[in-house]
Amino acid sequence: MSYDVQIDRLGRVAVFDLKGTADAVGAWVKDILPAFPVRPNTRTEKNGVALCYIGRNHWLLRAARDAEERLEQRLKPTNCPADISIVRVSDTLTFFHVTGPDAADVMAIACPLDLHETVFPPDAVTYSEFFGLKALVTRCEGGFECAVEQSFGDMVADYLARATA
Amino acid sequence: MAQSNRLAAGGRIDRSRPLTFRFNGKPYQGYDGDTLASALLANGVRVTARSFKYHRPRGIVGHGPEEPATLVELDGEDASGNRPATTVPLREGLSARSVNCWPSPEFDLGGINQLFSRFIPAGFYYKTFKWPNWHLFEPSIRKAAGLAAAPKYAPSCGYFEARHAHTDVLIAGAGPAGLLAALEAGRAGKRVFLADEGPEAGGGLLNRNLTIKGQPAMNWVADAVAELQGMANVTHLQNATVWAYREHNMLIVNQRMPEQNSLLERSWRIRAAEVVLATGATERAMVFADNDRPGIMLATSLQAYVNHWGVLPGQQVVLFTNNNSAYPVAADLAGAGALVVAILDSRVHVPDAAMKLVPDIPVHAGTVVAGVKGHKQVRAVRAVPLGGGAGAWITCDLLGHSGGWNPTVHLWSQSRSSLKFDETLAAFVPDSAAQRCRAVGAAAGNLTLDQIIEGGEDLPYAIDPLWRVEIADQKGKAFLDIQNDVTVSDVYLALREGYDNVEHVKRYTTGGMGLDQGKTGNINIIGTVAMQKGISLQDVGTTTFRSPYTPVSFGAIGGLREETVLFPYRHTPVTQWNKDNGAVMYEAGARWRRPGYFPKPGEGLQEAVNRECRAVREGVGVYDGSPLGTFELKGRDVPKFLDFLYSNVMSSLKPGDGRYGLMLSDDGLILDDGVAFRLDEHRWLISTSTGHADAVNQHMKKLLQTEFPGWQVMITTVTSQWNNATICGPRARDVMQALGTDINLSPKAFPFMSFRDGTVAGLPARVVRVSFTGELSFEVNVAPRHMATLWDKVMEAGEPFGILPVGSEASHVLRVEKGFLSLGHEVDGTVDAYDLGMGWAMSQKKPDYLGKRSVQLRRQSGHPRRALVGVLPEDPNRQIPEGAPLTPGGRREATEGLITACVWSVMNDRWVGLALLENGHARQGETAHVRLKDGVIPVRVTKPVFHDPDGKLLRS
Amino acid sequence: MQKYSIFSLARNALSGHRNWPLAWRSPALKDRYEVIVIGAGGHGLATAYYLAKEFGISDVAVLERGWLGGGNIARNTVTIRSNYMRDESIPFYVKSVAMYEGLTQELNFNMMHSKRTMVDIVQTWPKLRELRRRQLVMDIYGSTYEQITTDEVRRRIPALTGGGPDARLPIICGMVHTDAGVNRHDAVAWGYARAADALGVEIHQQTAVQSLIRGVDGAIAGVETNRGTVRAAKVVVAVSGHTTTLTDTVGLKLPLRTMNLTAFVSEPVQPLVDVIVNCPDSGFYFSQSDKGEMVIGGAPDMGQSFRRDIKQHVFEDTVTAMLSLFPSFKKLKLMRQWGGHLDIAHDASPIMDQTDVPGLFITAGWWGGYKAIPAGGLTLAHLVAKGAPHPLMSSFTLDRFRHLDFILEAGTTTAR
Amino acid sequence: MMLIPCPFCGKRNESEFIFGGPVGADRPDPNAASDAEWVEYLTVVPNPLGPVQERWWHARGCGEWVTIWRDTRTHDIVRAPDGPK
Repeated sequence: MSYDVQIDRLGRVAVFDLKGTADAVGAWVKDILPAFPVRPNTRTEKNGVALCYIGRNHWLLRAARDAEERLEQRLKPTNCPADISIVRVSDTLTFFHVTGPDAADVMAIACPLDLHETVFPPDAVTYSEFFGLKALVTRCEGGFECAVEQSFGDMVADYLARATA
Repeated sequence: MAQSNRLAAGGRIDRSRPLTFRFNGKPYQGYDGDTLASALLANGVRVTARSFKYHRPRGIVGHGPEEPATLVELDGEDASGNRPATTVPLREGLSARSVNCWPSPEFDLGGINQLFSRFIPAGFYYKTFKWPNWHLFEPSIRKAAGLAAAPKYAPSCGYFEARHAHTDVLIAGAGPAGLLAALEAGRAGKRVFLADEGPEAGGGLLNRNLTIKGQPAMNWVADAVAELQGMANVTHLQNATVWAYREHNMLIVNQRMPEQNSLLERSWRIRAAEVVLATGATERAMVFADNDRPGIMLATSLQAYVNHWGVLPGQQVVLFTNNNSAYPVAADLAGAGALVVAILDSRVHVPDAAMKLVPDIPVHAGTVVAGVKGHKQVRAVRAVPLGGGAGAWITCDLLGHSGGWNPTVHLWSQSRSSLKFDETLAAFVPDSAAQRCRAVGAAAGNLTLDQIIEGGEDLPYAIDPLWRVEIADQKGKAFLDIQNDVTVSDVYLALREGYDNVEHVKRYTTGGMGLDQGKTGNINIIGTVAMQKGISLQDVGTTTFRSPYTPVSFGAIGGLREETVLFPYRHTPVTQWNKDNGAVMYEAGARWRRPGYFPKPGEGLQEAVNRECRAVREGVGVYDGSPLGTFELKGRDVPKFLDFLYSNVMSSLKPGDGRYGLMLSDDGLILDDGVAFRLDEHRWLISTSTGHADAVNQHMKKLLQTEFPGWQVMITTVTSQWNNATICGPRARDVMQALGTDINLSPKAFPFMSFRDGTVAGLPARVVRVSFTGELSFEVNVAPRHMATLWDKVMEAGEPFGILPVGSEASHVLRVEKGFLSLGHEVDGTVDAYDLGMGWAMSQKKPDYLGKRSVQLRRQSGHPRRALVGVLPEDPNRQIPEGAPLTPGGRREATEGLITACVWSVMNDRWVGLALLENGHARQGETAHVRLKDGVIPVRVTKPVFHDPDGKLLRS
Repeated sequence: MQKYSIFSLARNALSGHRNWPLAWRSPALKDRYEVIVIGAGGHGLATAYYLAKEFGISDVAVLERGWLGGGNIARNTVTIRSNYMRDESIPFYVKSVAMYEGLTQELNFNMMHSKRTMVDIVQTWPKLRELRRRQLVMDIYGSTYEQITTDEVRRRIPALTGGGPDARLPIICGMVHTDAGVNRHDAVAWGYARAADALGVEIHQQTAVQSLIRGVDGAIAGVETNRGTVRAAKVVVAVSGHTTTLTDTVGLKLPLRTMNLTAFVSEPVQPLVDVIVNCPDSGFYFSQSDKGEMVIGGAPDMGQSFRRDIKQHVFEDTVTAMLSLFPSFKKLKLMRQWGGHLDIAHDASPIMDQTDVPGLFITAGWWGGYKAIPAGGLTLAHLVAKGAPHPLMSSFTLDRFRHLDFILEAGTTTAR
Repeated sequence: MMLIPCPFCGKRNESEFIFGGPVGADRPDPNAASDAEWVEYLTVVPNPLGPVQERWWHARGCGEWVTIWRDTRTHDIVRAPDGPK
């Protein structure tokens, strides 16, 4: 490897798509959520559940896969009121970890974002491009986490391999 | 292999590391730190090239990217063409050839062109080669043109990379001005990106003996580089050319020889908050008769070879200048042991400061060079008083000339910032900036070191422009563009014929259109035009500076982004199963790869497709319908939104029910078709065709955010949250039973166009009764995590019923037999729902929906419409090519329709087709004619359905 | 008009080429003409030439704000072809291609027309279906289009080593359009200018039209320029991207947008590819110039633009697509790149018509208008002279928009 | 490659966006508008040598439809919307 990085393709992660105003969503499931992030493209976390503010009136709830059923029961997507939308989207995303000393170099090949820590702090999370695909980008221990549409997973794995080969 | 012209000492080369290389087959030796040019000069090689048009012998003229004369082609692993010898770093084993001559520059057969050169002035080819036609001449012209050979292979090892970067300050050029700017910004804690095209920082200081505060200037450079090295916020690259300045302060850098050995070149896309252009200045040539002879070089380049590379290219030197910069050159050459015979200065008064530098060298003021002796090597130059006269021949083996300096404004100009002509500097300099950028140092017109850095010691510039030498009896070609062989008389000819705009001159003579983009000569063309037309250079103006500043390999520009990034690919959980079972995979729209058909060993397409079709019609088949676009819509206003979005009414749907519908664009074209289901009061699920999923998503979001921001509709894309296996055929219900499900499958409890949630084969599933084949179908939707399992269980449960996987080819046949619409086939932008016999989908009840008014308007025009019909070739075994035109009587006339699809129908045991035919609805039963190149196919016009016309089966 | 030939060249050589006459005059600007043509680009000059040549109208002034031949004709990829899909389009382009082939002789100016055929590289089945459809309609109008195997494609284009069976988009086959060719764009402008001038047409450079003038009757009356008012009862707007800039001055509303299209050339190399290579599925096309440069075009930029610049990501997409099919070009070098703006109609087909302002004619919406210059000039001259559309262009009028009867061509070379 | 100001995400590369077309006239009442008015609404957009109002969809971003004013001569973005409250 000409770059000193580690590429990991994660197994399934529990992800729920939340839409509606913070008040409306909070009114339905406040108790199980971390505090709502205030700044766009940031996230908050509470006992293993991360709440990402990734669009106008749009949040992603991210947790370990084993939390999926528990969260689903609490969120009750099919019963929630008309003014909010909750959809389980765990299967729609494939997650990758790019970690190691050269992680930033590899990211610079795939992603146009300025990921300098002064601009992209630890609590940052945002959609951007990754090898030209829409991707959810955030920081993780020792590097970066990127999630792409599940059906593109093989392609991205292939490209990460090329970029670091 | 003595390096006859190598000085005993000096230069920034490593004499402990000799390198051997080959030039035009001959072996030579140089040192690490040499360029190919400096090594050739060290070895006394004078004729290094032949010119483009006249094939005149040429030598090395410059010392950097401005080099107009000597282009070489590298052999072997690093094969590449048209490289200025002055920019090729010497390596052990390097092998280079002159381009554009055969067999060698010393003896070039193309030199014959010189004999009839007078017959091929500028633009000559516009006036001849016309009869009988251009083809007769093109092959030989094409052979003669073109410099190096085209590359034959991609690099066999190593790769290119392109990456993004972001910086507060991007500085182009690491000369004194650039280093100063970098230090200032770096010390202020800004993120700095400093890129310089050379192998070593220092810019012009590398070539000259200048001092700063009494110390050698290169000491200051070393200190600056060291300090920058220590700053974490500074990225300093050498061998990195800033070649493009784009909109919004994005600049592109090409980095050669990056730290990683497997990496050939790296392309940086840099977004800079601020840009500092410290790109220096380029010395320009003097224009006089035979100014292209080998041994005639730019003055400062001579100085560079002495100081930078420890090479003295000749022994007896004459210098010709119109400004002060030749005087330090003379001093350095003399210091290196050369005999400087004379300095010919076109200025009438030479400043004392300059004279002081050369006490022992004869200086002839108000004197110009008006002729050269020597063909492959300058032997003497003719010195003539500015006003004319006999003059005298001065023997020499080297002529250094300086026509003054051009600030290197290429990037400045690329940024769309303006230039102005500065009369004192006699050069175009940066004027007002169009983006957040500024020029500093020589690039800004500060041509001497004292203007750039405090304590810098330098001569004043003091130029008195001379755009060309005009001496009545001057003989020989005076070159304005050495690379493209453009002479003063070519420009005169262009002006004489009325090509008098500088752009006309450039195009008619090709001046400035070479690889060097006329870095040393363009200004003289502009000056010549100005003098000839009696206007100022400002009014003549420059031609546009275009990227790249210097040529860049396409490999670096493409980087790692190979076609898969351009055309991503998508997999479903069944993709691997498909491949394992011999599927032929196709592109299926929206980047999905899907099985076209599943041939058995030795089986062709048609047999396989027939087998799959028969299974669906007579038994059961299954296909992976996962790629269909799927969206969940939520909110109180979804019903009215869908009523606006679709041409038919959706709001009346009851929970659990679905309806097929059409989406139109507001100008009345068909955007997509699909099915909408009402999950409950406020939750809906809509499906779109695979290929249009993204477009429909964009369309819906745009409407909601820009037209109806108040409406409460929330859209979530769930295409990849639901995969499905669609089981279709008369035995589909049996297979469902065999799979085991808690859903009551009876037609009454679970009718067509409805869905049920439950479990299938023990997996949580949503089963939908839609049909794209015309047969009883169950679309079993599960989460992708369960898809592979479901698929295996379906194949297992279906086995007793002879279930087969169905590819897109068979699906195509099945939908054609039913006359079901396919956007790619029947919808080509000319038809509407009525033409397709789907008038029922155009709601009359709704006062307004997308496309309604436009469809009405279009139909009012009374122009004949093409309608969807079925066609049966009179010969049942005659296939009709899809897309074939229908013309009246099959005659050679304007078309009246086309065949949109034609398939072998296993149910009808014949070819059947669909067509769009003018006034087709009224022509059923008639005969229409398909016109092919080799004949006419009569077809009977029918209704567009060939199987189960009443749709009993799909409802069964 | 001085006859150009090998003999005149030799004769002039003996006098040091000092006796060549002006290619065109620089006459004084009159205050009235029968017809004013705005824009000395390809279409403007051709229209002026045919007005004089075919319809005896030589009291024509061509007003050019810059230098003649400086419009899009100065910066395009000179692809001349007639492989379109619709009955409305094909015969027009067939005529234009035929006229180009005779232009060198007609104008006595070497256009260096090289009928070297175009090969479409087909990489998807829907594209093949579309091209096959074109093939049979084109045949009705005598335009050639033949399908060839992938092996044959590779035989004709040895440098095409990508697109193999394992590629993302494997090559399926090729389509050969033997009528296609390239020529020298400057020569087309200069040849028309010189010939029009010889017939009495006046070409006025550095004459910028600032606005159009309507008479009391509402009809066109002339133009305001930086050199004063010039009157004419017939004014032709042939200014590509700037059409609406001018028609806005009389409150006309046209279904036109101005977009930027870029192209680039490689360093000159020895002859390598002798056909025009078009890759509609990958989104690029190129041919090798007589000087040896690969002249490469790609997709247009998104959004309206008059900036004439390069969008790095669009450019990189084109390069990437090219390298996928021509991997050896990784070692080839980019020498020069540029952008040019052109206007595109709502349905992406051209508009040649008299507008709602009587006497005001436009030729616009040319999306790859270079190939259309001869037929465009001839048919527009017909319209201007006779007041009725030429049969070859009767579908390209504004009338089609009144009932949204679009002419939808999948015919642009860069459709991706 | 422009930098387009997304009200939610801030300035982002043009390549994250999909062009949504210039902003034309408001959609007239299809049951009231004349044929000519309807056709003009559908086919005619402002094409100025200067600032034009246009839409970009932040497709590879937060999904916002952004409406900006951009100068067609320079590509400078001369007016852009604010972010969420």
